Amino acid sequence: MKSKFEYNPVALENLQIKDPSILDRLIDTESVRQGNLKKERAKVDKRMTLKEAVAEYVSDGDIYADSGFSYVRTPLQALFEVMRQGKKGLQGIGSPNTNHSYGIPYGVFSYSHNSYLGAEMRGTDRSYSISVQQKKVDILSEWSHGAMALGFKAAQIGAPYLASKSMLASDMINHNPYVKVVDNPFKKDKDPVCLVPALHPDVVFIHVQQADKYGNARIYGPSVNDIALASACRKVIITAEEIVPESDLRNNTGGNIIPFMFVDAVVDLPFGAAPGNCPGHYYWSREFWEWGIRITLSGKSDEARDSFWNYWVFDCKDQLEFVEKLGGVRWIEQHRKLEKASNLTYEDDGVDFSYTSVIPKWD
Amino acid sequence: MKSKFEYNPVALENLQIKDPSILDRLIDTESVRQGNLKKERAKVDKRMTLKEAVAEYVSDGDIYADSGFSYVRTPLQALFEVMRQGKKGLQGIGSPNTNHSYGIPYGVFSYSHNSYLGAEMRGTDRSYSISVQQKKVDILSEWSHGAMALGFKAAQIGAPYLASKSMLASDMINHNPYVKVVDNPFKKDKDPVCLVPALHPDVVFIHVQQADKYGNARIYGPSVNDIALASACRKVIITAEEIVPESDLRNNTGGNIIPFMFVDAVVDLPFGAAPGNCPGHYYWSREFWEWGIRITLSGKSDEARDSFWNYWVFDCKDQLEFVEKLGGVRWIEQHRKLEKASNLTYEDDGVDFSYTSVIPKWD
Amino acid sequence: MSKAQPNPLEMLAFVVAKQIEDKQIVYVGTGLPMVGAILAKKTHAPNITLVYESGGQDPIEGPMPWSVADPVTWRKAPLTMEMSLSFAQAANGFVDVAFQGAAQIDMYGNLNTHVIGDFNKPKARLTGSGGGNDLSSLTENSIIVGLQTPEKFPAKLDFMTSPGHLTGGNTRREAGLLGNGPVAVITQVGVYDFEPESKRMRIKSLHPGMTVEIAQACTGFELLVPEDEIPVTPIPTAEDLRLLREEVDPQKMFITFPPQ
Amino acid sequence: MSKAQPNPLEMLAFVVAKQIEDKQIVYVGTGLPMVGAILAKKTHAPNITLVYESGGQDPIEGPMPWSVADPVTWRKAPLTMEMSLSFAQAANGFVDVAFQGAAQIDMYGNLNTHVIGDFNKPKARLTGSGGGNDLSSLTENSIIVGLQTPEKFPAKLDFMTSPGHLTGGNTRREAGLLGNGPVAVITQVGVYDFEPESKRMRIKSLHPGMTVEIAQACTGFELLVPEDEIPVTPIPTAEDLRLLREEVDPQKMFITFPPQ
Repeated sequence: MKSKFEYNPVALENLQIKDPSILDRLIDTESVRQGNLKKERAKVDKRMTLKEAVAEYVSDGDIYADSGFSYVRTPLQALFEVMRQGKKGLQGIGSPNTNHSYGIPYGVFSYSHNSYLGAEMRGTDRSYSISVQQKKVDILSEWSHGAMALGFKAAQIGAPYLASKSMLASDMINHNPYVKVVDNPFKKDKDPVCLVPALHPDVVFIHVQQADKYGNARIYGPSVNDIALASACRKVIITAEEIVPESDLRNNTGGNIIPFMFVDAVVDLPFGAAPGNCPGHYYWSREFWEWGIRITLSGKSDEARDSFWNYWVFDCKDQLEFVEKLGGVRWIEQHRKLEKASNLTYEDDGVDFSYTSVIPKWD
Repeated sequence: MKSKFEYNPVALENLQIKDPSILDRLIDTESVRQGNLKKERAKVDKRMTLKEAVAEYVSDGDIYADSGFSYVRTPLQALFEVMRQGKKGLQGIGSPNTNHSYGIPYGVFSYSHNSYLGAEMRGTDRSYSISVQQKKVDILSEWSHGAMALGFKAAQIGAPYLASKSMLASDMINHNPYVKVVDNPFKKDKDPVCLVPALHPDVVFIHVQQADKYGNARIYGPSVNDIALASACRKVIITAEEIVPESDLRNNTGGNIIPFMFVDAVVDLPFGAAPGNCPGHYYWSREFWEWGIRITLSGKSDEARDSFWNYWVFDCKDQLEFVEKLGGVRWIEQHRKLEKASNLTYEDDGVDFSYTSVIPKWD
Repeated sequence: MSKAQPNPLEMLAFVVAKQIEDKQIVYVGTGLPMVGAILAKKTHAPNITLVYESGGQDPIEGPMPWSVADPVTWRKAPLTMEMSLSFAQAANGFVDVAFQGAAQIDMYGNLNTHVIGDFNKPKARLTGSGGGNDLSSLTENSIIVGLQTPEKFPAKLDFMTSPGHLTGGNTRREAGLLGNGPVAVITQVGVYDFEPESKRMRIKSLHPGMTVEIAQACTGFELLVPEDEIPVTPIPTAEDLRLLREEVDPQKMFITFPPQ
Repeated sequence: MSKAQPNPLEMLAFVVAKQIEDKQIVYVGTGLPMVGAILAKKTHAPNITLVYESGGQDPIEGPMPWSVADPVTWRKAPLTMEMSLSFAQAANGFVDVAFQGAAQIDMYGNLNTHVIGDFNKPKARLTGSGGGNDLSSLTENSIIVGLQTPEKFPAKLDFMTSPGHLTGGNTRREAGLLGNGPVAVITQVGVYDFEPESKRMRIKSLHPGMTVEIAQACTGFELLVPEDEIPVTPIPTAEDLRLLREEVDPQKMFITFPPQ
């Protein structure tokens, strides 16, 4: 296949990419513009169910962007629905793109634009490592968080590309077909810079605290790359903790960062970030993550992993059933308190961050 | 003088710039980084009077950035103090840079990085036109709003330069020594782009609704280029409608956009945007602007212009005396109402936008 | 209802309104384009979204503003964007049409808002680009609005601020610019489009009482004239005029003729 | 007060704290650097400002977080920046020091967080860069923290994720990178700096009971040894230990040894 863009041939070789046309869509700015021009213009009610949104907007092979950060305001329930619907061959991208690894054993994700895939203080993701060894996932490009963030930002600000001081002299330069090291043409002295093109994933789910039915959306807490992604991606689906009237966004503008015209669909999805954290609403479920990381990232047992994902995802109807499994009403009440103690207050209010074990274990 | 950067020689000739080293500081990113590394790091009380801030932070010949937009949240009282202190030979920059023209007849501004200098629906600035004809102001570069905004944005995001689709094929390309038209190296097909370097003015005053004494600052309403400028400029002075405790910014994060570490000085300056608009606080003074534009931009009479600026600026002690001249308490009350009618509500509340004439006239 | 005829500025505002299709995202400045856009919204195009250089998205209409950053351009808007993002909105395909004015317009729809005469010895120095160049360079379609005289429609611009069709043919695309460029020019005389191959300005309709001769007499270059009969531009109904005068611009800031 | 000795992780946290000077802006991740930075703030460096990859600016300390975006990293922060701006903060000179960990560290302070073995046939695939490369490339000074073994301090990295001094001399500056690169390496054995000309790793101090021989035995390349007597790294006071155990990390998330 003929590719439309100039890729670094050394990186193509290092990454063993035979058909570089698979890389094109991520930087095909012109096609994104053409798509955006055809998006619904009027303010119409864009609400649909999560099932409908995933069925309609996620296609096999899509470049799927992670949003939020690890377990903070990340649209985990949308990802779980993508896994339930058995989407195949997605390219994962995001800074970090931690959560993509869950889907790799099931063929949901087959490619990675890698910036960071791991569990931070809880270590590396052994399951991902095994998937790489077994070629269940092909790495299409290696990124630093900063360079990838600038690629999304370039897309947002309408810049075809920009120069960065990240990535220079690292081995990522030869494991990323997209970026180019050139001399800064503004300077008389030699000054290498790394050119980063505007990056355009196909689809992103963004979980927000509030949105109206047209797609105007508000985020509280770190927005990470999500303002840029809402503009950079071809298909944008908002999952919202709460749907509020448009007048609420008109009257309270703090944190409003996504305009309705960028948005293809709006999903009324309370607990859409569970078992992660949704700032202002609920704390992350430590018990789930302790066990999830032990079972799913350890790479120790495929059976335990499958049993875990069957229980929490494949056999789970929706996010409300998921929350029931976490502990239901009791979980909700406790995690509202913990969120407040971790974030909304800083006085010592005597909240206990330890947890009572309620969920099944696999070891 | 030897210049540090590569400038477009055609533009230098078209603009009759003999000594291009005057252009260097605007794009000398490395010197900005070095300066930032030496800025006060600790949270210290940075409050000082406007007189002190202008005396300490505005040097003759500085590149002075306009902020806000025309008459909206623009630090006009800071500009007036700059004029009062008789600063000389400043380079004006900003999108728009409308307000720089007031100082040109007095030698305050001698150079323009021009993006827009005029009165929008009230027409062109004849006074500026005469200053250009009489070579009282030299144009150092011509910009579109979008390209200049991207130059500030590049500085903010730490990109040495970026590519844009603005300015291409226009005569500005040959009247701007900084920008470069090159072929997009990512594309196999020919695709010209305009490279815009990170832009770093020397000094900017930013008028905000609230700030704490350390410089953490909140803006309500359009931020225009000010978030980028707070990061791009060497010296950043916040003039604030209100100084609030740090805890207010910690507890109410909506609109908080400037971190204290960027800020050199904080000025407690109620009515610092008068006679312009300060969203949430006061409407612009239509009477002042109608007459100001008639007298100062018409170019008809130097005497009338001088008399106008003597009355409003040179003979005016501070912004509170200025507001007294506008009508004092009565002006304040009326302009709080008008602000609310224009912005904070949209029901018809019967507010009358016409005004009673109270200020002296010069024709 | 009143049988009053439109004055030339009311006619301009009305023709502007008619260029806007329902559901479009319209990038407006202050002045007549804003008057026309709000009229469109109150008549045949209720689902348009107005966006402004202030970054205001879909504000609730209010009194006519002097400045594009006036509170009215972001009145109760769910959000306002930074300036760089407001132009990126055009670059990224989220604007359908933008309106432009200029001191000089040439036969390819290129615009001058910089200078009359020589750049270094100007007869008059004008504003510079502002957002004009960006909207001309980035927006899918742009529409030029202004009063038509031979001086304002010269054979050659004194300075090219904002690109239209450059020198015609494919030159705009070859220069790397986005979008279709200008698709219409609206004046007190008529409405013009650009002939698809040469991209030269062509009469599309003439306002009542206007002729090809008058149009040409108001123009410093040769206008293309279509072979078919030239339609007469529809004029506003009495209700359109009532809306304009009583609801859209009741203070008559932009529709008083001659302008104040 | 307790006479308890520090365990190796407590010692690491304490040495991290001592590397921080008052009034600095410190870019921290989770784990030991955060523990050390908060200890510094509670002792000799009360006026430092902590910033995080979440974009959190100067949050109020709370329980130790698992993730750099955890609520604690922006708890009651006056503002949080987008990710691109958080790294720009380093590029633009608003960060004095950043802390880094790695799976492999070479003699020039270059880091590997990508892969053990061959990239395409890895013995172990690791996380990738995350923000590591950015902080190494952009920050004025970086400090490397980790446990020291010959495997973790190899002669040659399997992959170079984050640049230190490259191949020494002026190579870092010639590559276009910003800042001074790594200025210190802190391990359970000692503290290292980089010799100014060659930019090779050099022993600066050794923790109590450690020797040059032990240090070299824990290292896969030749360590430079200063000519003068090598100082013993100061150890935490009882009060430092009390603060660490009772106030900074009372849940002992990062200072339990061996790690859980």
